[in-house]
Amino acid sequence: MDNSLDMQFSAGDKDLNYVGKRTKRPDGVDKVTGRARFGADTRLPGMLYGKILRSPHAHARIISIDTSKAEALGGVKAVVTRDDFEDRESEFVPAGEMMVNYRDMVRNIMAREKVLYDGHAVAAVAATSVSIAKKALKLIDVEYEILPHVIDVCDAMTPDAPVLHEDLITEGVDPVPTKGSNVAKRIEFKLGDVVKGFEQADEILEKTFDTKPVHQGYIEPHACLASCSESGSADLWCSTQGQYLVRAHCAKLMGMEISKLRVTPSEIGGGFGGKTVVFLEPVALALSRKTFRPVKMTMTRDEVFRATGPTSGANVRVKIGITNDGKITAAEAELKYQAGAFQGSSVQPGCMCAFAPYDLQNVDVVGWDVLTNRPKVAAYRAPGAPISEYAVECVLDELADRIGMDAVDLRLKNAAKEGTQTAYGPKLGPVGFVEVLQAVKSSDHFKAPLGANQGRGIGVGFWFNIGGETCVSMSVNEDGTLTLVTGSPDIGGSRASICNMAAEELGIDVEKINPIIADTSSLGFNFLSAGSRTTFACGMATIEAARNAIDNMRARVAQLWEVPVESVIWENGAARPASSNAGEFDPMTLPEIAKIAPKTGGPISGHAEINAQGAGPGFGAHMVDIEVDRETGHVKVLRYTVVQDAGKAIHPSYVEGQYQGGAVQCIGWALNEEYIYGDDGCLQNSGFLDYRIPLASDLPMIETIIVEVPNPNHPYGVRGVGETPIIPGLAAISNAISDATGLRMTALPMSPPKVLQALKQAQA
Amino acid sequence: MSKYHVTTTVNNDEFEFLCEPTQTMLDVLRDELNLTGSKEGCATGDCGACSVVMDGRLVCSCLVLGVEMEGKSIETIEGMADGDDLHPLQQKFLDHAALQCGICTPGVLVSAKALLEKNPDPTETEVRYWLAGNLCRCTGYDKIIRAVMDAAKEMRAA
Amino acid sequence: MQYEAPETLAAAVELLAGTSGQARILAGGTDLLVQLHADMTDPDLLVDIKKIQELREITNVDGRFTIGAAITGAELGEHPDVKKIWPGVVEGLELIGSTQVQGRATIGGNLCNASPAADVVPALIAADAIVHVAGPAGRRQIAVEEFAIGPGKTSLAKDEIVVSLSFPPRGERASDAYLRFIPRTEMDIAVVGCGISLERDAHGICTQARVALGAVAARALLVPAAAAAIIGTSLDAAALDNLAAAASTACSPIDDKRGTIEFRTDVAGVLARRVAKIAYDRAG
Amino acid sequence: MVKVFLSGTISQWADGVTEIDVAATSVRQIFMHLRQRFPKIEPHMEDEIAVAIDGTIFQDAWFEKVSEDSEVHLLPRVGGG
Repeated sequence: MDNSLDMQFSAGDKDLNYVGKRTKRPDGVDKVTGRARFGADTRLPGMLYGKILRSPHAHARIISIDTSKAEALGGVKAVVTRDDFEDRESEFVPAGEMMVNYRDMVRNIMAREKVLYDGHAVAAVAATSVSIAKKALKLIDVEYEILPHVIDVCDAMTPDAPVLHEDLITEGVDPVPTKGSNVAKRIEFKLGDVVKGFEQADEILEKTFDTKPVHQGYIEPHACLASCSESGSADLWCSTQGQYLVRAHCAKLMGMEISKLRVTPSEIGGGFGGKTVVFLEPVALALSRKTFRPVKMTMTRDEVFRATGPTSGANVRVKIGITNDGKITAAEAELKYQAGAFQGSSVQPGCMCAFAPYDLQNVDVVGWDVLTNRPKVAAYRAPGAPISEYAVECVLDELADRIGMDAVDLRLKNAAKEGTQTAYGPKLGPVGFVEVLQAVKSSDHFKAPLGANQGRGIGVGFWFNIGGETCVSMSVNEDGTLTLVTGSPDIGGSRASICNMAAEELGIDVEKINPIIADTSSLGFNFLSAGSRTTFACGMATIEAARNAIDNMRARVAQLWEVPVESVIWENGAARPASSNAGEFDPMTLPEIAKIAPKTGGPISGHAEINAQGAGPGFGAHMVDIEVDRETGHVKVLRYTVVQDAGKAIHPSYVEGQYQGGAVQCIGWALNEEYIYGDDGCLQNSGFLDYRIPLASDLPMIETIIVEVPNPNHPYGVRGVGETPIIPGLAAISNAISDATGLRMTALPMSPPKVLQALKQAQA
Repeated sequence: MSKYHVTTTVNNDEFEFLCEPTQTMLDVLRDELNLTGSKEGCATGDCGACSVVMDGRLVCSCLVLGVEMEGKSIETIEGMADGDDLHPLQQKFLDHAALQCGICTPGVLVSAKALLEKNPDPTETEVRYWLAGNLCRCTGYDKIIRAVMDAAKEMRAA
Repeated sequence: MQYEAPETLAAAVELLAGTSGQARILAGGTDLLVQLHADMTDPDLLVDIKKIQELREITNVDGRFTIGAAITGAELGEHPDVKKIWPGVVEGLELIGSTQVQGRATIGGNLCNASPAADVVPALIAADAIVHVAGPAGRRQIAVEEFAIGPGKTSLAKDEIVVSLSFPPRGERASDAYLRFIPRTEMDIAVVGCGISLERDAHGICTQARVALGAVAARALLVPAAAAAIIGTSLDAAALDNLAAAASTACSPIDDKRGTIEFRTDVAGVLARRVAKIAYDRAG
Repeated sequence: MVKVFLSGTISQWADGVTEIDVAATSVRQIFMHLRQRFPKIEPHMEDEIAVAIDGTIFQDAWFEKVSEDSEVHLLPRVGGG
């Protein structure tokens, strides 16, 4: 790690001009005028339209695929199937949430031996119009041998369950199984001795919870445009959280050299982790390579639900022991997460986060990664964490009740703090969890009265946050403006935050900085915009690039003044003599230096290529008031407050935006969202009508409290803020329902039929 | 499939185009007229990202056929600003950070404008119900509602 | 696919009668375009009926309202008089979809779609509305509760068109109401719907009532037993209990992605109670 | 000698060992030692292991210095949405 960056916040209460200010976002005007170009907004001359034929079965062997009639249809220019994608060795590479395996990826983008879920791609067509492409799909004959399927995670673990991959041998169990199963992996994280810990407990509570797969629900469907040239090079435009990962995956799947594939990210219409993997992109490239014409592909909403990556559904057992004065003595959990049709669920981070908010001596968490006939899961904000932390927070709430302790006090008593030994590995550095809980207690919301049938609940959440590989380049233009080139797609307003940091460093008006997000050929590698890394890591690189540009300018001025470079300092956007000893010189502003750049050595720029380390963990708490309609089971959210440690809010509006958006995704996940499958293993609610994401009319305002306990590893103290807000709400809402009704719902979503049924059972 | 000749007005400009009878107004706006500000989020009328005003009525352009545009007057997001003068709603969306990814923004703005033309002084509840057909997954709606209320206030004062 | 937008009813009927292929009528299109998009229908002929004047009118002759089949939810809601006399019918139509959908979805379309969960239909049944139909043989009338014969199926012939809906005249102390249960606050299909129209006398006794339920059977139901439970009462607790019980008893729903049999049966009773109270208060 | 703790999955790849002493001055030297001692860890070495040194997490940090009094934890790498 490059620790040469000064930790500015610790320099005292230095006045900040842009960091922490609500500046205008650079891409704002284009987005309110309809000018911004998203994934489906790009066209090229001679463009063809690609469409995918998808499996109507949950599990079937492909006997044959006959594309001859489709190929004969006028206007059809190419058809691709499994035969057009070379098989790949089993090889795991990092791709955001978890490792991905190219052997699996090539099968996910186009089914090979079998179709493994409803919606699995089987063939694709490129034609001169969408309607011809759709007609051609109907002319493709696929002969299937239908196989039994399995949808539920616990069913998939039984010995007689239909097996998706006969050669999948469970990892991490002893002895090594001799037969394939749906269980890809067992993992375990331990600390201390839980048996002893439970012996010390006065109260022990064990409960099992179920959650359903939910989708990120970004409003923009996946879209791309691929153009292959006869030279062997290709251009790809797409909506993605990481153009460099798209390049890596596509180059691998297409057998291309990395330098020959240029990927340009469009504006991205929401991702939340779901746009960290490739679906259409390799297919569009394959179709374009067959025709040497540009091929545009867009998914319908139905395809997005059926064939991209929702998050896992899961079964989670949690057992916690506490003393009568509220000290947790032992904590145990078993997590069974659906991976979908290929291994690689988020069970590992789920295990690592489960008890991470607490300072515990005895922990044992076991996780299982389980395959089912569903689409392969992808990340969804803090992948894995909401599920395990939901179960833990529900059990803790009940334990607080049992010992007659306030739920926040119980959490405060056990809160993780600097020096806490985590079960997942390290001791924590400075974290703001205690401050978050104290802010909850001192909020108006915490003290507000409740009416009949109303309840209040709280839940907390932890996420690691990450750094990672990042490049930034910055040109000082001849008129004194700046062009800032980053490689991190902006999924929530990060450009504004990054410009704030650049302006702060350079001491210039933030509106003189114009940021662009580069294609893969214009800037070095950048990891995904994921894991709450963008403002942290891209910010760090931006600061370093700005300081690099400043050093260049200082050197030019030092030459001009004929003094050593150390005698020139940079302050408020100008080079100045370090002291009167350095000589009497008028300050030179950035535009003045830029103007004479040709005479002083040529163009001026700054750049940074880093692998950002030292991300600061994020802790948050949600508090929610709800009202239950006891006759219908309907739950109305009345009031909602998010409290979270941001480290430092570089742009408070967009920090609040992350908190509010995450909270509402929690509300959806907790109350109504779920993948609903029929007995045939097919998804029944692949649209926004019956996949019920929250509406404006369902919600109150979402109050926010930004706590700032700086991350010592970032110059301004930034922690990531995007992931944590999706964790605490699931339990907060469950706890609120419990407060209102005395009932503990143990399955998500807590939809009206389930709540009403529970109310009736309690009455009976 | 034989095509239909349609004459229509979009943002006060007259257009003529040919379209297949199955093409929707959204397809036509985006693919034939190159007005890509209206977005396709679902194509089933459930998300509102394609909202436009047709003869004074707010509609989802994905639920109108291109052939039905004949003789109609359509307003899209591209017609909302007056030159470089943003509409107060557009300005308030920027001031309040009422957008994150921005994909739902054109539809939300078109809907909100239609609301304020009908009801210049809506309550928070009225704004929330009017915009129920405009899905946003990033913001939790909070800042959107605040921006609309604030724009309404400013427009009333003007 | 051929698209036609005739300006007379006769021309529309002629088009329908004259085609050998599959024809679909396009009104608001909020269901039809979704079906086209999903390849659930592939008609040879599309007849857009929105240019036919009679289908676009609301008339009031001596207190008898007639609403053209192509009147949208937004238009009905803006009509100065209908909402006063038939608030339940208006709220049924206005609950369909978003503001955007309201600008397009029509009263005739919701009826002809023949969904068991159609929102306006229970309100129309409660209102004792008559469906006016035109075909090659002339016009005929159908009681609204007889119009749908099953999910997606109507009693219309292939070449018939719904022209309008007409409503009986109302007494002074009469009103109606419609409520549905949905998991969210908007944008959902009714899990249960209930429309009740009633009349009360000067003493607050309910003298006439019609109770209809949606989404609890293969088509919207008229439930005379539920009406009987409140006729002759002032909607006291016992009457409401009887009403709820009768409503629940009438249900023969299915388990599906939107609700369970048990939930629908329970909530039908709950809604009937709530709707009756609203209609009763409005009538007073 | 540097005390190195192996958590969860990492320890599973290291025959269940949770704590070892390694003579090393950099993360890379620790990794080289682990490779030799636990062949099962090899396929995961490149991309799946992060290092925490005195509480600060490094996703990649071959050249990061460690000393006798460093507390080093190896843990699975995490990504995110």
